[in-house]
Amino acid sequence: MTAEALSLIVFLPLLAACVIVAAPGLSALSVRLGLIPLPLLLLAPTLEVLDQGTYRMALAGHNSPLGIEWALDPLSLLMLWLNTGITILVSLHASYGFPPASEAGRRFWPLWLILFASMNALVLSADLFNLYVTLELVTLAAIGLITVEGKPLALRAGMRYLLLALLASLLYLLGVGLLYGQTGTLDLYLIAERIEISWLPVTALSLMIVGLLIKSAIFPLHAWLPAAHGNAPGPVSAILSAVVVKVSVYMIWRLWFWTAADWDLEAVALLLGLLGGAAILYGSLAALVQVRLKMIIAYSTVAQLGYLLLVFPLAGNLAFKAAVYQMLSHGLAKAAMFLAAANILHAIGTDRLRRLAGIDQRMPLDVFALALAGVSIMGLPPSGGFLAKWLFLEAAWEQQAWGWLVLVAFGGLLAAAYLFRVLAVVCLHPRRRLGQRSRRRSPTPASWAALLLAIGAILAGFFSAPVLDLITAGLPPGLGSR
Amino acid sequence: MADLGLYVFAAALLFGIGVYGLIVARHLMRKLFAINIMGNAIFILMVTAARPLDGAPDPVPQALVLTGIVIAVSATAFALALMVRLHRETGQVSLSADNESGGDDG
Amino acid sequence: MMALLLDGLIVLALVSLAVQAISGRSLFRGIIHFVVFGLTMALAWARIGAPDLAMAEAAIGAGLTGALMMVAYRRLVAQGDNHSPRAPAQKSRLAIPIAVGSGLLVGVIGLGALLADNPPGEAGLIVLETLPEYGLGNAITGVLLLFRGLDTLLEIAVLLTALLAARALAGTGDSSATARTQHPETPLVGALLAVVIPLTILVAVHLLRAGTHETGGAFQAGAVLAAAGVLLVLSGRVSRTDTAGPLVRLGILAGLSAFILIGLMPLLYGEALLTLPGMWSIYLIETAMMVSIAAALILLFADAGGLKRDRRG
Amino acid sequence: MMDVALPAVAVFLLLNLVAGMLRVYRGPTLADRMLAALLFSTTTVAILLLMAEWMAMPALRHVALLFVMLASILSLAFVGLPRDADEEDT
Repeated sequence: MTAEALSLIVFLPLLAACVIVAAPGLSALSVRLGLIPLPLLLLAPTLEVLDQGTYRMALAGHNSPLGIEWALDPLSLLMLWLNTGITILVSLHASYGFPPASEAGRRFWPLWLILFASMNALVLSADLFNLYVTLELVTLAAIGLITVEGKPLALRAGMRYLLLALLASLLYLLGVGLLYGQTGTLDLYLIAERIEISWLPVTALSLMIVGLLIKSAIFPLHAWLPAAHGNAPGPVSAILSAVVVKVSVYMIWRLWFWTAADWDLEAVALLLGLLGGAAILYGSLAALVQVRLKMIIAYSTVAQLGYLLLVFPLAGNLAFKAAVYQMLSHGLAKAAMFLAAANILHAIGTDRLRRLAGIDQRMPLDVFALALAGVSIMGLPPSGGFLAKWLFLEAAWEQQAWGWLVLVAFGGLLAAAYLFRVLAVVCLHPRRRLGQRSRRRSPTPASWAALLLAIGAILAGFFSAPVLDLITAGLPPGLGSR
Repeated sequence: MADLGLYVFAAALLFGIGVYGLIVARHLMRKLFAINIMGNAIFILMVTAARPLDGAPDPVPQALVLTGIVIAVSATAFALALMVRLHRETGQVSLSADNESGGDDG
Repeated sequence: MMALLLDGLIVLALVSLAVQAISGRSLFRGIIHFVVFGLTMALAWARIGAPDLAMAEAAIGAGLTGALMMVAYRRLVAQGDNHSPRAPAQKSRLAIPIAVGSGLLVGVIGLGALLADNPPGEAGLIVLETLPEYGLGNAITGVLLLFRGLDTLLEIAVLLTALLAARALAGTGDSSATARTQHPETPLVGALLAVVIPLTILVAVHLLRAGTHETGGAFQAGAVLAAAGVLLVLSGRVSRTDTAGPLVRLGILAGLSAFILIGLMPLLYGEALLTLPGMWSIYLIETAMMVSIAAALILLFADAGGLKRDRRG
Repeated sequence: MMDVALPAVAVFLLLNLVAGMLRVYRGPTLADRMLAALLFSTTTVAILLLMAEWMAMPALRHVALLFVMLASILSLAFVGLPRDADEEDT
């Protein structure tokens, strides 16, 4: 069952994309067929993981020194759910901006489905080179979606993203080649067993991590992100911030905590943590001075991604749980924010902050979604973001790492500052007139998609126990005891 | 088979040239030359990093490089299309212009 | 001694061509240098002992990338890009130190890996050991289709994605892209085509067939086929349309969908995903991939949604 | 004997290639460059065939075959290029 389900999770969206290209008349149907069955398909793997812990399948019947294996453990299962859940809700929104039967929709949906499938394939893969191929597919599909409307700002942002992404892939690829030369395999778990630590594998690992840091836009390699995420079409911004940048962080975690589990690299861990800290500070401060709503949200992503790196210096049970939880709750909240911003942009015609005064009366659902998601980003109780940050604080407290503790707390304050700035403008200016700009209305389901995601981010604070249990079950080797 | 050390040397030089080009070149097409040249350098290293089998290079890295070449041409083709469109919209073939956060219609 | 001289010359050519491509004055020359760089790179692969890579590099890395670059250059010129031939270089004092540093780093890593006393790659040994069981002679085709099929499948998806993304770019916006130059019928071109096109198809099929037991394979064959298509487009025998006809759509999708469907089949009778059920499936997938690669590359070259035969042809 | 003669001829052909490169570099007209580029592919085919013999690697003959096919196509692609863009640099 599990093998069939996992195969379809990757191939069904790909086939749906093929059908749209082959028979545009069937596009509405195939979009549905490529997305809606996915949560059902995920049930079998979920039961398998709850029951057995880890599930591995050798593709084409060739296992690991040579063949490609898929490995499903609790962490990859959570990533699959994150990707599926957010993609489906964002798709609901996108089906209004890009109706499947329209000309724009026929350009949009194949790329969207390929992006979805490739992220599923990436999360499952346990093979370093296969990860490279999936990551390229993710990147190309993502950039294709950024530029799909052909707006000059998006084109330029996409071009910059593409050049940096190509550079990043090359660094990663060089590392893969070196590790193959050292170990004669590409399986990331097998490499962990075989490798003897010396300067060469450490260099290979560093190259791969630098490449992935570029792809996940970690400060100071973040330069491409705000423009790309801030200028892409709304649903695309949502998926980029919520999932696409996360999958490369996921790859860093895999490499660090599994492949390089036994290596003693404290200095590098500290460096990565410092980069994360710098990202939190820089991203938040930059978000404070932006004039456009989508750019604020994009810089907020730069900041929130920083938390995901704190897991390296704080390495331990609690910090890992915190980081995974941050990944999930930030995904939900950020997708909600971008969708709400897209609705506002659609209705008002601009997302310049000073022209958004008083829209809470006209677009209550969207503003509510924005506020709810903001609660989670700021880390206020009872949201999922609160829980993640609380776990970080607890981890720092336990290790008496006061610097990190202050940083996490201060990051929350900064997030509150830039988000309250938005909410203040939106809600507290009853006297400004809206004038002639109130032309269009977003369709209600598009607002509901944003609201559902935001509610999800809040609910993540209440129903955390099963997810945390799952993360605990899937802790990397060596971290469980600490 | 040839002296692989010489080709490793070539790869190092090519990578350096590519990095230089990527930083210095303005025109996007030249940046693409640079990235492709760097890619070739890395492909050479991938093949030379594995011990040869039976006097020929290990087939696995060769297959990986073959995949890498096809991916490189796909990415290059898309980048070229993007460059042409960017030029049509803005009249520019470089990324040096700023004000990315501006623009009313986002 | 002579061998060393030969290798030295190849390396020298590679390096000087790379420098020329990046820093030469005119962009057009840069493209020529880049193409010749790719051809020289093919010689290098031949010397390293990787004929499959030599072929792929010549066909895809140099030939088709070069053709794509030239046609992009032509579009830039048609759109009135007049500063490109002399685009000034950005001034950066850090460029040379960074370039030298990264070159050194790569050199040290490469030499370290070359001199490291590793055991031969276990994956490679398994390939050579198990390959005869499948009746395949070419280890690389074996790795690409039998042992690591998912890589190849996703790689076709990458090509398709690049095509779709590029098409989305061309599809929006104004109609200037549809304006085409006229192709006056010239006697020489017609005669050349009459010889070259059948030959190319013959060579492509030969390379495809050869891929199972010696050098060759779907990618190389697809590139040759694409070259024939490029020729037809250039000579105006085939003209571009905005939307693809059913045949072209089938061509684009054949590789990916055939691979996925055949790859899913084993699940029906309880075998592992992507287990290929026999030689027939290898031939089928390779043929479909060849067609898809050719179709995608031709459409990318022509910047077209579809193709149709011109009445004159 | 053949072990020296074949690479020697290959080296000679490579030197030819370098001379051709100079022509690509100096032009002055598009046609000169195009002819030089054509010379490349012809010479490369010869080198590959020599290598196939000398390195005992018959697969390289396939590569040479592919080169021949591509040469004709590249030359046509050159012909299709616009004239106004590049002729001013001599």
